[in-house]
Amino acid sequence: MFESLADKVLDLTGEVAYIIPQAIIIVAALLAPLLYFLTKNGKIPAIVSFILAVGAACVCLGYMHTKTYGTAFGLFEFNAFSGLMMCLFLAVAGLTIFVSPVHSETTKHQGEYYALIMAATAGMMFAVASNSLIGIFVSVELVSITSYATVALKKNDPRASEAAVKYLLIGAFSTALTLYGMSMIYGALGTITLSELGYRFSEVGVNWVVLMGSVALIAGYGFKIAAVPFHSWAPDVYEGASTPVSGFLATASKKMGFAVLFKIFFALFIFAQAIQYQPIQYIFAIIAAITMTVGNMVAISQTNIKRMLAYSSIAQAGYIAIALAVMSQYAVTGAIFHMFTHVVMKGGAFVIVAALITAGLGENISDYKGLAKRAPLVAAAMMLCLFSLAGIPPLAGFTSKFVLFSSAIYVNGEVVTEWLWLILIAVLNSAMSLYYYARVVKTMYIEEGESTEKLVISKVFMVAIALCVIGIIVLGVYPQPLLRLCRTAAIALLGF
Amino acid sequence: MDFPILSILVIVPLVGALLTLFMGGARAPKAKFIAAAFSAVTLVLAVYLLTIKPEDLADLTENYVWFKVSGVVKMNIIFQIDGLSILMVFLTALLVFLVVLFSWHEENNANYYHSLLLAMEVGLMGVYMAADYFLFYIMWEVTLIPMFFLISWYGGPRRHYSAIKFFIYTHVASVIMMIGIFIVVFSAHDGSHAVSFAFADVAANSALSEFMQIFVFGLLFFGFAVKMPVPPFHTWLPDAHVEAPTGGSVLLAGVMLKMGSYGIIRICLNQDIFSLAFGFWQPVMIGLGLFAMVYGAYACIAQNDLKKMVAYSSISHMGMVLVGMGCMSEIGIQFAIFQMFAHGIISGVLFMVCGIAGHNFGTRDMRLLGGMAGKFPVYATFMMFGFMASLGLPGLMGFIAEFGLLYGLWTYLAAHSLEWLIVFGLLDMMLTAGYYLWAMQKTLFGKLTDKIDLEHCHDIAKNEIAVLAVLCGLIALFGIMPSVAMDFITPYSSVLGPALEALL
Amino acid sequence: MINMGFFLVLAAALFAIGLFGLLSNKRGIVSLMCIELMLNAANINFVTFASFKSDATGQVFVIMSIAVAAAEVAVGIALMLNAYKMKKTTEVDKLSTMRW
Amino acid sequence: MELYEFAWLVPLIPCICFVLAGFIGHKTPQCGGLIAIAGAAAAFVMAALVSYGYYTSDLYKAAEPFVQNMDWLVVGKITIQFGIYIDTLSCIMMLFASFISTLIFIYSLGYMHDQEGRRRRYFAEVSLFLTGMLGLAVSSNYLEMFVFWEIMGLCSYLLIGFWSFNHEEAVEKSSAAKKAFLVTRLGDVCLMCGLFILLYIFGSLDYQNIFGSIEAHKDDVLLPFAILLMFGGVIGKSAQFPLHDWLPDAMAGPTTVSALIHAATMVKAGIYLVARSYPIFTQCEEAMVFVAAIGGFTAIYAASMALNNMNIKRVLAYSTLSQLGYMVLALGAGAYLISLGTKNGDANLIKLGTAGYIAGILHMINHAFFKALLFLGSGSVIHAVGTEDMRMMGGLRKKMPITAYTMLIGCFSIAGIPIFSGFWSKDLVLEAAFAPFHEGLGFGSVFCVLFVLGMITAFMTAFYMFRMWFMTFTGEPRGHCHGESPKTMTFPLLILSVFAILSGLVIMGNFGYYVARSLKTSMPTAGIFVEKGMDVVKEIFTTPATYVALVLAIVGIAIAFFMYSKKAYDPEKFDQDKKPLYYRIVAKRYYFPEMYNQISWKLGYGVAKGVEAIDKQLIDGTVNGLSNAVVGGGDGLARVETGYVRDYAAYVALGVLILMGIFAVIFIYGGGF
Repeated sequence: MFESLADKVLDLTGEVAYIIPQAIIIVAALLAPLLYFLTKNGKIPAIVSFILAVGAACVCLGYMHTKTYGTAFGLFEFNAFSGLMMCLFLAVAGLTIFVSPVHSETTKHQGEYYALIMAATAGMMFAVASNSLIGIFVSVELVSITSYATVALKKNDPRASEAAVKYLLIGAFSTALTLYGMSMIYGALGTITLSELGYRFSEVGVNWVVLMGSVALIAGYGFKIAAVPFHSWAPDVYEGASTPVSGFLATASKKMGFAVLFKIFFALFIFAQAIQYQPIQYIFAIIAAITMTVGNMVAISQTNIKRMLAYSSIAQAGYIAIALAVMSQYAVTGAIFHMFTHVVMKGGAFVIVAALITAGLGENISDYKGLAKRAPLVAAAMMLCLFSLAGIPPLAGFTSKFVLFSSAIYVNGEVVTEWLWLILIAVLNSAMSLYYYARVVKTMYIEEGESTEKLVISKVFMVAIALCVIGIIVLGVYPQPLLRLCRTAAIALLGF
Repeated sequence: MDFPILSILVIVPLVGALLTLFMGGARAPKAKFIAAAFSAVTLVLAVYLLTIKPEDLADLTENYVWFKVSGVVKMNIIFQIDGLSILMVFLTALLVFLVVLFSWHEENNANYYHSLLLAMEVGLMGVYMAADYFLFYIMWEVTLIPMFFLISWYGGPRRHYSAIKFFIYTHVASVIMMIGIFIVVFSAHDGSHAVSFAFADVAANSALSEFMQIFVFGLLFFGFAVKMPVPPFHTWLPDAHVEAPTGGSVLLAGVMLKMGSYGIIRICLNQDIFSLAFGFWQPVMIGLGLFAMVYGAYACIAQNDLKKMVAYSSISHMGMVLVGMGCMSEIGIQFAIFQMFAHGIISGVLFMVCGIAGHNFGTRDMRLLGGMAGKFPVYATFMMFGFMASLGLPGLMGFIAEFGLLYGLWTYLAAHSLEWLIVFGLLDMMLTAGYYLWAMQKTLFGKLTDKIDLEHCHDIAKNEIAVLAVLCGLIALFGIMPSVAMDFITPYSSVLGPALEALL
Repeated sequence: MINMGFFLVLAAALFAIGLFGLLSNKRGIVSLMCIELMLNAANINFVTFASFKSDATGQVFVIMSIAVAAAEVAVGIALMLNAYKMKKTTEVDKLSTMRW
Repeated sequence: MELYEFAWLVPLIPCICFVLAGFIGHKTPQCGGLIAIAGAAAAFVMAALVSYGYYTSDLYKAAEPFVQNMDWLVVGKITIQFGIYIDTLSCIMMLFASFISTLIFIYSLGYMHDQEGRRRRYFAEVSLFLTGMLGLAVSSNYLEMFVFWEIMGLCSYLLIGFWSFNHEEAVEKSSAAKKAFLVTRLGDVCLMCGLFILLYIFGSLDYQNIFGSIEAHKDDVLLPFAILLMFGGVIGKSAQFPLHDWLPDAMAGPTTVSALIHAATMVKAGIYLVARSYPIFTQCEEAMVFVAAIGGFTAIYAASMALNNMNIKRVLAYSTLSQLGYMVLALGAGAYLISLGTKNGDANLIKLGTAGYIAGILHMINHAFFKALLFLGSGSVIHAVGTEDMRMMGGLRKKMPITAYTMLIGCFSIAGIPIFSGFWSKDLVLEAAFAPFHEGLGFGSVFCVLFVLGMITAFMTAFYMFRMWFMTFTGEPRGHCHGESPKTMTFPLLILSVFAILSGLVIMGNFGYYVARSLKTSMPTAGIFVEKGMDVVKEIFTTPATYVALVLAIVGIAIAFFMYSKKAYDPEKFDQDKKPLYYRIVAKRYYFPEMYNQISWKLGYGVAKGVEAIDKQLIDGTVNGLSNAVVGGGDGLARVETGYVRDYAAYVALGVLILMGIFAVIFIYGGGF
């Protein structure tokens, strides 16, 4: 059935078919303010956006199921990788939109809010689909600029405006770096098409201009993934932004950064399999190691739950960056898988925080005292999310970390010891992270709070939380379907 | 295989744990009945396993593919049982059941307490029956969380510190073990299909270089050694024990520490994978084991807290297990397993006795106690019985294990012309007797103390007597008729032992 | 003959000036301007390469980036205004309540 | 079915009594006392039947043991058995142990009658003890023997500590019990190590297997170590120097316990082990010199401490030590002689050695009777006067005549007055010690010294025993007295006094042959040869040493009489402030207890404190330090997050610069440009 439908769509639209998911989201972005101004009801644009996001995701899945892969206008490619990543972005966007109408911090400028979220999602989708530097640059800017605005959209909180300014300045600086790096790569290799970069590079040979350009790109997109030392904005922004937005940034925007880094650097160094340039791998490995260490260590000293989650998010970025260092199919499989599990666990954690803020709880960890008595289900869900982030089996975080970490040992079919140090740092970090996660759990479960009155949590939040918890458990216990998709995506990305 | 008894052994406590978990509020007091019922069913099944002939145990193996991603990994759910695991499974089922009975009067969130106990049982059963590295590791970690909550929820005054320390310390060890598992498993892969994590598949294809064998053995050994625990990686244990509730301590010492030694025998002492590493690690294991024995015993002498002393004695006794495993001989393996079993039962008695002291007398500080035997003779009898069993009194279980292990050590030492090292073994026996007798003298004998409020001390309860009597009966039974347990162990040790000996 | 190096050095210098401005200036609006300088430095690079390679791609890229920069500044100024509304200042050093 | 096939019942009956008395004792008359007595008596009857059965069987005629085994424990490839081994030595042990136990249990009815509910514990524990003793006697291998050996140790611990709670001297009593257990444990640990070596050499611990294959392994370098380590166990259990110090302290227990465990039976276990291990011990004559020397030294050393002790039980305890020394001396000398005899093929030496063996066993039996008698007598006295201090006694002869005269018989016996049992065996012991010198063997001079020490000991023994008797029973009464003890207590005294007189006379009959049969059983190739009983007696009365010893004993008695009865020389002089140095040293027990305390305190608690400090400071300190470093480091790193966006930009720029720098370095060193 899917096959014939896809054929019909292709027949009808030609190349445009491959950007239909993005197109749907753009439509949603355009519809949202319109509907809001017409109805003055924030729920309507939310529902429409949500439905359209789900629709777009269905389209993506349908395409992937029918293996309807191709390129639109020679710019935006729909393949297993971009399709899967789009699903991820849409899932995050869907989750964000799902909880925003009932969340207390996102009741300002609702039309713009959904439009911006949708536009950012569209930008991410374009970014993972782009096959040239120009496409990537413009799409990422679309995400960045809309994100700056979304951060500022929080109601009645001076911290939001501060966060937005910080985000803007560092983001714009990164944009400049990125652009400068791209110009150098363009100058050295004479092309901006990803598929040609590798071939050109192998013709030119290892070239300092390309390397310097790479550094600029690492810095520029390192900002997106919040890799140390380009991470400093993240805690402030996550703390200042409204909680669903923080979750959106921490899960989707960061994943887009990774997708883009994968695309560019694999295109440069792996795709053509022409250049074996080890130093770049070590650079990434060092960045990964530092990122996870700094993230985890600083997270320990945090008292604000959102800030703690921000640092934890930085640490998770460090884990995923292992794939950039190892650059193997298995590693990328693990990285993509970890991105998904990160969505459910970190997204889940942010949703829970949002729910609790809506219910009147503060953002400080100490406010969570006795939560297990006040909101037992939410506390249990939070515990699962946190333990999953810490990598305790049999939760999703463990399974994905298991695959991701093992990929550093098992490279291209054989056991290597090259990355053993990295993996050692990673697992020790993982254990270290347990400290602050367990502390929150302890606060919720063991410590007695001042109030024992039950918290009222909106049903919508409960559904969202339940979805995340189900995701955590299912992805942990039965990861097979997703893991297969991830592997297909990794093959599509790497070309082997 | 017509009846999946091994899976059911895992599933029954899991169902029990979930049921009791949701019995909050007014139904909480009834949770103990559920817990007792489910743990009793598990125990019955475990006892049923004991009736099966050792050579037929292999027929019970259950093998399912869990998930498989071609070109990536293949995880299996394989449960199997053999001479190494059957006693541990029995011990787990027994201790959990007895702990439920022992904690019959636990009233603080009783449903969570029982749920955690049963959750522990799930993990422990899984560890002892898993035949797949991934499953093994998952089950290994699953035991952490219930224990973390047992300590931090029901524990003593410094429970937060202890629980976190326990959690992170042992977690660090297990993640390092995980690296070892990665290398072992992936090196056994020929690149053609998905990497299978099953023990058998890995053993069949393993091809590590000598250096890597030694290195990976070390990683795995570290993971297990922390759990056992072997000094200097032991400091989480006394803290955890001191703060843990009695039931938690019993399970911690009785079966959780055994996970470490079990892992060493099951995974490290695998002649198909680490055949070249044994020569390097054997002296290390024996040296560490001897060190642990003497160190633990000395540390016991300096303790004032009864429970802390017993905790350190666990270190000392597990050191003995390590020595046995380090011998890598038939005798060593045989008695290491027996000692695991023996220590599981004996430490159950010891920790229950300490728990009763803390609970009924209000303190476990030996400086405050004294002359309790006159006031609580039944309690004193159990305490003395437990201590005597632990110090290796002939006729009780501990002696058999101690004799066999030290003889195993002797054969190793004699074969390597290191006879004088037996002195440490003998010193440990002396010190063990010393600290137990001293502890008894301080708590049970002498003048009746006036430092505690004797009016409010109450005698040992009926359910506690019943539980202790069962354990003491088993101690005497296996001490007088060790062959009852040995019949399960020898089919395993007589295969593994000679195989290891042949490699050395 | 003016070779490519001159343009590249100009661009680099421009970038460095922009960076210096960003780091040394505490006024938000000026910071935005400095970032514009950096973006333009990259644009000069692109144009130079495009010109010397006789390849239009670089110039396309520049057009795109100018558009992006415009959007960025538009949003940036709006955010500055927002910050001014909330905190009565656009000095970035005063926007430092969130830290550690 | 032959009678001896029921030998397993002998230890089992008291074991059942232990369970019965332990669980339902308080519901039976005498709080389990009757159960225990019935058990002991039944065990004695059973032992007698078994002995009779064995004596009349073909096995005895063929000098073969009766062995019945079942598999007990598999150690690797070795199977350790659990079974019974009946030969004449086991029979003797069973008989006298169960007989004396029966009497002492009866005595306990009277002695312990005021202890009420505690008697249940008492009777259960002594029953368990009897199990241990009888089990030891019938064990068929060393490990099994070790099991019973340790069970006795446990009972000894429990019974010494009978009053270690709910008693005004609870602290001292419990320390004494602990000391007894730990000191004997030190010996046991050595013994266990010896067993490891035996098991390693022989691949078995069965008496039969080891004795059968001793020839093949006699040159094993480890064998002497095994012998010495096993003798370490003997030193601990039989309280030989230097592990003797627990026995005087063990008098903290009830007197019946002292009589049963610390005089008549348990301390004989060590002697039994030496006798049982003769086939092994005779493989190393140097070690046997050591054994004999320890025995001889202990004899005089312990006797010297009895000279000025004022505690009636302590005097008896030192006397026990001293007599145990005699036994070890005899057995050591005997083993030495047999060892050289088999090596040189000298039948005379073997004959002399066998005589030493017989002397040791006979002295063990005689000592059991007369020392039990003495202890029970002292118990009777203590029961009557309520103190153990002899200075508080005196003149009791009139008030408790049975006790007084039965004890006098005991004193005559131990002092070695002819006809009384002690005379025969002591003489044989001294003869055995003298033999190596007489035969001019390698270590003859050592044995000559030991012989002289033995002679002096004989003198001292006579002195301190009669000192005790005179102080207790003659002179002026110095305290109050309840009068003669009840019949349950005097009856055993009477029976035992009969044995104390007569048990030595067995030497005239077939006893030597009967005892040596055990040796012939275990060492069939050694050519054991025993003189006829009457020849031995004739020899005793024709040797000058006998008369010297006799004179010494009489002199000793006379001195005691003049000092303590006639007060011709006032012993109070020693009690002045200016005590002679030697007196003080002896009173301090040669400073041995202090030394032990110091050593065990330093080696035990001192090191333990050090370990504890290392544990807390170094090891746990490292762990906590690491975690503090991480937490502190996190705090520090968090400070980098200043909140100033310009700093953030600076970090980005710095990051870029560093990355560029790294690349530049790599690039330049990698041969770029």
